[in-house]
Amino acid sequence: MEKPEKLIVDGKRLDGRAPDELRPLKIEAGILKRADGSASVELGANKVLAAVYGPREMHPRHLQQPDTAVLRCRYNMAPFSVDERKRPGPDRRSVEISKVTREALEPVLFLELYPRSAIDVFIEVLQADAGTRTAGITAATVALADAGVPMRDMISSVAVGKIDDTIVLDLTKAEDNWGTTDMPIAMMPRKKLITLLQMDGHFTKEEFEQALDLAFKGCEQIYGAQRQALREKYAIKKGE
Amino acid sequence: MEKPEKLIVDGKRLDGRAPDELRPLKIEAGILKRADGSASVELGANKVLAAVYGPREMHPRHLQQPDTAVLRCRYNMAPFSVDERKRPGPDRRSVEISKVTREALEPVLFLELYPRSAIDVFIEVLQADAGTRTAGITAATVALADAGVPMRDMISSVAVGKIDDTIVLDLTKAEDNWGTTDMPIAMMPRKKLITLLQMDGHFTKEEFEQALDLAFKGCEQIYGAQRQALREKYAIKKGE
Amino acid sequence: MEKPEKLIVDGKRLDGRAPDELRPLKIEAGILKRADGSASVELGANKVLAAVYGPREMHPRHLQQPDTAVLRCRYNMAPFSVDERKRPGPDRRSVEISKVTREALEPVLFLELYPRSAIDVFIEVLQADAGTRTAGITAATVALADAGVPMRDMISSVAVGKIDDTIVLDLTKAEDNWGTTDMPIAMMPRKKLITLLQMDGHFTKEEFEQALDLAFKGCEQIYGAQRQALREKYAIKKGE
Amino acid sequence: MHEIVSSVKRDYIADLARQGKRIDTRTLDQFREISIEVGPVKSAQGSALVKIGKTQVMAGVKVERAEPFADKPDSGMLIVNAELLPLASPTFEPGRPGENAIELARVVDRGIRESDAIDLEKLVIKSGEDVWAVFIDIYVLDHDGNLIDASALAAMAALLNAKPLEDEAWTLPEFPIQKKPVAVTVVKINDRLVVDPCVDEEGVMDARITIATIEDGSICAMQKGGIGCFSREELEQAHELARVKGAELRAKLG
Amino acid sequence: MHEIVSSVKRDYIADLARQGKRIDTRTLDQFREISIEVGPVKSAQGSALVKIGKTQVMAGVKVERAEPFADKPDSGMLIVNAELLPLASPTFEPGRPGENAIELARVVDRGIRESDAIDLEKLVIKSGEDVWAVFIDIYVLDHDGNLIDASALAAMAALLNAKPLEDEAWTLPEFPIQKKPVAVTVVKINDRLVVDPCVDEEGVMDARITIATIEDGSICAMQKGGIGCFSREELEQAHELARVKGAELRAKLG
Amino acid sequence: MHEIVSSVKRDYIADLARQGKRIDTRTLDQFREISIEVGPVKSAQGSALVKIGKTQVMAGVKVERAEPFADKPDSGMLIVNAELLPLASPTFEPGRPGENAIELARVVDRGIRESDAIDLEKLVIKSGEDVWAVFIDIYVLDHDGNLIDASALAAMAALLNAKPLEDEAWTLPEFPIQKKPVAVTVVKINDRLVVDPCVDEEGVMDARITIATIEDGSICAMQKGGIGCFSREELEQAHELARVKGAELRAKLG
Repeated sequence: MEKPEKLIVDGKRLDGRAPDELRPLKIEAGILKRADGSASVELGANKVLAAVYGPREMHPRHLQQPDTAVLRCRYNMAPFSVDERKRPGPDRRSVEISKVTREALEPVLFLELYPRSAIDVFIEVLQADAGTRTAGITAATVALADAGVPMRDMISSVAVGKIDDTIVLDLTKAEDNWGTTDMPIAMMPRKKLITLLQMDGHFTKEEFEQALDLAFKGCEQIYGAQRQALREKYAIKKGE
Repeated sequence: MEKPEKLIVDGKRLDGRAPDELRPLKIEAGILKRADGSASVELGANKVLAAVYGPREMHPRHLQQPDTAVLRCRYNMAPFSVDERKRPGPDRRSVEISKVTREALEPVLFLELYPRSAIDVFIEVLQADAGTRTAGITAATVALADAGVPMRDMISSVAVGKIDDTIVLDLTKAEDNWGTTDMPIAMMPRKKLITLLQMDGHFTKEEFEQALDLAFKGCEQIYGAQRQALREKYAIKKGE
Repeated sequence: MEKPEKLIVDGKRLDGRAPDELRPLKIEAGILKRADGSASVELGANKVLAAVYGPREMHPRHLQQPDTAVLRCRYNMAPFSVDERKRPGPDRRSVEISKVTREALEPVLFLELYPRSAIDVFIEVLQADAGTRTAGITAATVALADAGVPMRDMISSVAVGKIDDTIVLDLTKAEDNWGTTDMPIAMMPRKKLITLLQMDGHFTKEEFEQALDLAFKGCEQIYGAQRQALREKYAIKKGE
Repeated sequence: MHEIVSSVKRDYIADLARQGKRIDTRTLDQFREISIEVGPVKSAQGSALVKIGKTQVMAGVKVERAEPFADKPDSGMLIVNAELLPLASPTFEPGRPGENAIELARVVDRGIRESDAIDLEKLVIKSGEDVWAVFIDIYVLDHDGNLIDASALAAMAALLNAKPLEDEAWTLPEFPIQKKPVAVTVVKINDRLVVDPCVDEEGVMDARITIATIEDGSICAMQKGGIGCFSREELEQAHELARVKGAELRAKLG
Repeated sequence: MHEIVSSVKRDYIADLARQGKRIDTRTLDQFREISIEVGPVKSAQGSALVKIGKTQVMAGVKVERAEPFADKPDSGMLIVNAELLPLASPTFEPGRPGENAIELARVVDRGIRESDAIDLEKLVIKSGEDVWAVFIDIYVLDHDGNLIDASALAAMAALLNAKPLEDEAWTLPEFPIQKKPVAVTVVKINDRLVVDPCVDEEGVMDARITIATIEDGSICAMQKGGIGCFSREELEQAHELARVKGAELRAKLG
Repeated sequence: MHEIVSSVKRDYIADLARQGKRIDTRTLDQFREISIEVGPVKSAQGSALVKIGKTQVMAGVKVERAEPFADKPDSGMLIVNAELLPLASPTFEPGRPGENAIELARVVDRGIRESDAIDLEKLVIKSGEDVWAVFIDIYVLDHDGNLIDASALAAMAALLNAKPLEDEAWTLPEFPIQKKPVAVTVVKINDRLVVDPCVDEEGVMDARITIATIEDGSICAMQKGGIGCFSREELEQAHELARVKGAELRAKLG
């Protein structure tokens, strides 16, 4: 695909969205049998699964912490999730994303309730189109709730960025590649506290503030969809 | 070496054998000093060593099983055992063969007699000409007996296959490469119970049954040679 | 750089030194804050750091020895320390050097005083010009002293070799590449006991003895510089 | 791959088997419900999501140009990889594929390779220099038993779903699929042969035998697993089960 | 990367922060003494040793010919690697870079890459075939906190120190450096924002945010770390600190 | 590589050494019985099985075409690899070569390389592009001590056994062997120097020195090992032992 001349024409993006518009979003909770909690997120062409195991006994034992559970996160991409087949196994990018994902989720967990335990969060990207780390955090939060892990608040996550000098919500891969700036963000939607923030590209002070505005708005929508997914799961269960 | 027009001419195979004939076979027990038990098998151009250590204390400790010994098998090829030098270390093929070797041997062992222990079987292929996994199992069984590990029965192992639409015993590398089907098999020769079976290629129902007939016959011969090797070792020891 | 016709002209080496002359040597003790002991050695164009941690609790625990401390040494080269960027991580050469370094240092330590402990010696080569393993041992000894680890004697280390049929002290990289023989050596300077000796190239019996003469002389000088570095550190500390 | 089952449940499953019954009311020769979703992943040339009961396996096909093996200059390449994802079972751990994942991949590989399911000779761009390599990545998402059959089915469904590449070197009108091998795994529980084991049944079984067959019922690959053994008669019964059940599975491939 | 601090010290540091004070008498927005030695390593094309207080980080630049990435035929390559050497801290262990070293390298990389600090297009020898790859190796020698800022500063100083290669394919008169990005890390301790944390302060902090800026004060990269969180106001304050302190650091680059 | 010996046996061996005696009745300067079987492995270009007492080491030589090192365009390549197989000793574990295996390979390599035992310049097919790489794989089958001497002897015997390749690019009538280096290891037990230690003697020794010599008795490689030390006089005695015993070993190479 060649770089298009413009990424925004007549106020519309390549896929027809307005700058402040999210891609179609579908969240489902409790989709896996074996996991203690699970969720899937489809955001545009992204397909992401998350599963939670735990709190469970920590292995290997020497990693046990006497006064707290340990949260472990693994973000991983399927070999077929991207255009050129990705070799299986962690690369530097996925190691970093796993780390910031853990740091994005940990602030809402009560790990001190489960000494010597592990809580494992596994995120699998099945199909990728930019925004997989934020979709993964969004899915992981629903999976944690589905697993019954107590939380202070949810974590909702989305990316904002700059393309053609416009601040936009929820970049596609084309927008990420040819745009100027990408800023993934995660926050507690009720307390408005930011638990993940990364950014690369270029922002003036004003643009940064505009981007934060849009991120807050986007996370609000994500939060709504997360709650809806959990309500549906719960309703079905009650109706069973 | 070019593919020959036919693999069987006038009822004889490339190396002059009849379809149901084994290659020259030589088994020796107790050939290594340090191992608790050992054996060598030469089958045609194959040269395989097996050594047994144990029952011994299991390391690392977290792999100990409170109610049973653990059998561990490693099948490995010497870099110089094949035409093109093989890079040292396990590859996917040797990992799979190590697994099926363990599953072929374990049914005759009384692992529950040795809780918290390990029994280690190491198989080294020094020279390879097809049939190394079955030669390895045959050698490992003699090495287990040499180590004094109690067994319900022996395990005898050989491959059968199909070349030029004929079912044959004990394929050479040339026959394996240019033939249709290879079926390694291992069994308890007294109880006629099959503990290893793999196959790739093509068999009709009738061919499969013919192949099993031939495999039973071949394992009978292998079994005789295994017992002979142990008798010789024992006789020498008594005569020493 | 092309190979020069001669490595010694009019009794002088390429860098103007006499055959029995050391390169300019600078040793500093206590240059790192976090390490328990540390030292830097500059020998000609070599820049080497050494740090000591311990005696400290051994991790992982299963490596603890009930009746002695364990000395662990790691020799490592910075990617930018050599002409062609070195890939990070241990290679076979550095594994071997780490081993002989440990064996060179251990004879002067009282490891039995610290059961279940580890003493870790980390050597980093920042800039390399032949002789880095001996410079590393020289630095490590000063770092051990700086850490207050009790020692029977110091260890002083230097290389000798043969270039243009002449036995010389302290080879440069050019001399090592184009010369005949390289012999790194380490010894207790007071007791005259040799704790490291490696050699490759060619020595007659007489040359070997000449080389040992020169090595003893060179180590004497190294020893003087080691003591001076520790005196300076101590004097500064007292004056602080 | 086989998980620990409590001794009470173990005895219960074994007793049921002796009576020809199973914990989920199936007959011994009955599969759970099977669904095949084709093309769920657009970033792959072909993909499929197979569910057998609660077991979920996804397979994706990617095609890349590669240099052929020196001894096979006139053949495309087939590479099968399997990941037992840690989200699929509490017993799966992150890291490089272990012996269970390797065996799974190799058994699926042999079924496809030995039946000539793909006409690899058609995947040559330039003899000895440039061929197409077909990667099949098997992604186990939820492990409720019988991963081999589910994986083989997903792999074959993904191949059948695979679309020609948009690449000027790709000259075939379609993916050159010429056979539909299908794997059926039979396990032995308390001396009874059972198809399509769930994860608890796998925890109880003595041994398993996987038999891959093609359209005419002939065998293209076999693999015994587990620490038990089979008599000759049991093997022959297992083959008959594999032939019959294989035809049922193949029908689902369309 | 964050080390354990005794609970007494933890309380002491937190109390001080609330009063706007620090254990080493600095103000909350004050860096420790900074020194930059350029060119200490002659075997590198460029090198620098940066000290911020007792923290010491060396960076070395090496340049090698390489084949460009298929999707970037007209661009040289930038590879940043960081080693948390075991001599630098009792908590660093030998072995392959862990998540902290990888994050450190990637944050430094993004600051340089996203600001276009190096004009990578000038590093093309032949489009699509042959380009210069710039390796920046970050070597952490002594860890007394704030490794990201020290590493980013060392990397930039090493780049500015880098000399043209003596190689006939190298036709540039000098290294094509066009921007000077600088990273400033702000940590939150007891709800106060603090710059240039020492290692004990890092052990007490709730979270950190690193903001890399260029000459005009605009942002080229950010990275939040730690298991705490930031309010919007705190982020805006942190950006102001990064702008002001970044200008001070940039001035040291000469 | 050195195994734990009970303290009773330790004292016994040390006491014997002081009296000039050994547990197996040898004199201090006496090797165990040595046998060399050449050509046991037909899949190698050259091979040998060396037994020194109960110690068994196999070496295999393989030759492959390769690109030469950039700084040695006119030289073939020598690669020595050693495996301490887990079947050879209860203390050897499966896995990648550890420091003992690496040291063993490198010491054997240096003896061969530094004596110019192989005329590597004759192994060039096309300068800077195409050369022969000689792989020597050392396979330790049974470890009853003195692995270095046995391995060096096996490697040299395998090289002498190596036959010209059947390959059109191989134009030499025979393998270009021009020297026969031989390694002799001398260990120090209770201040006495001892050759050819068995495994129990290695468990008791203070230190070892390996000296590789060529035909004229001059030294081509040395390596001290172990955590003890040597005086200058001991080194000179060890060299004399290595010269005399080396000639005996070399005679066995034929």
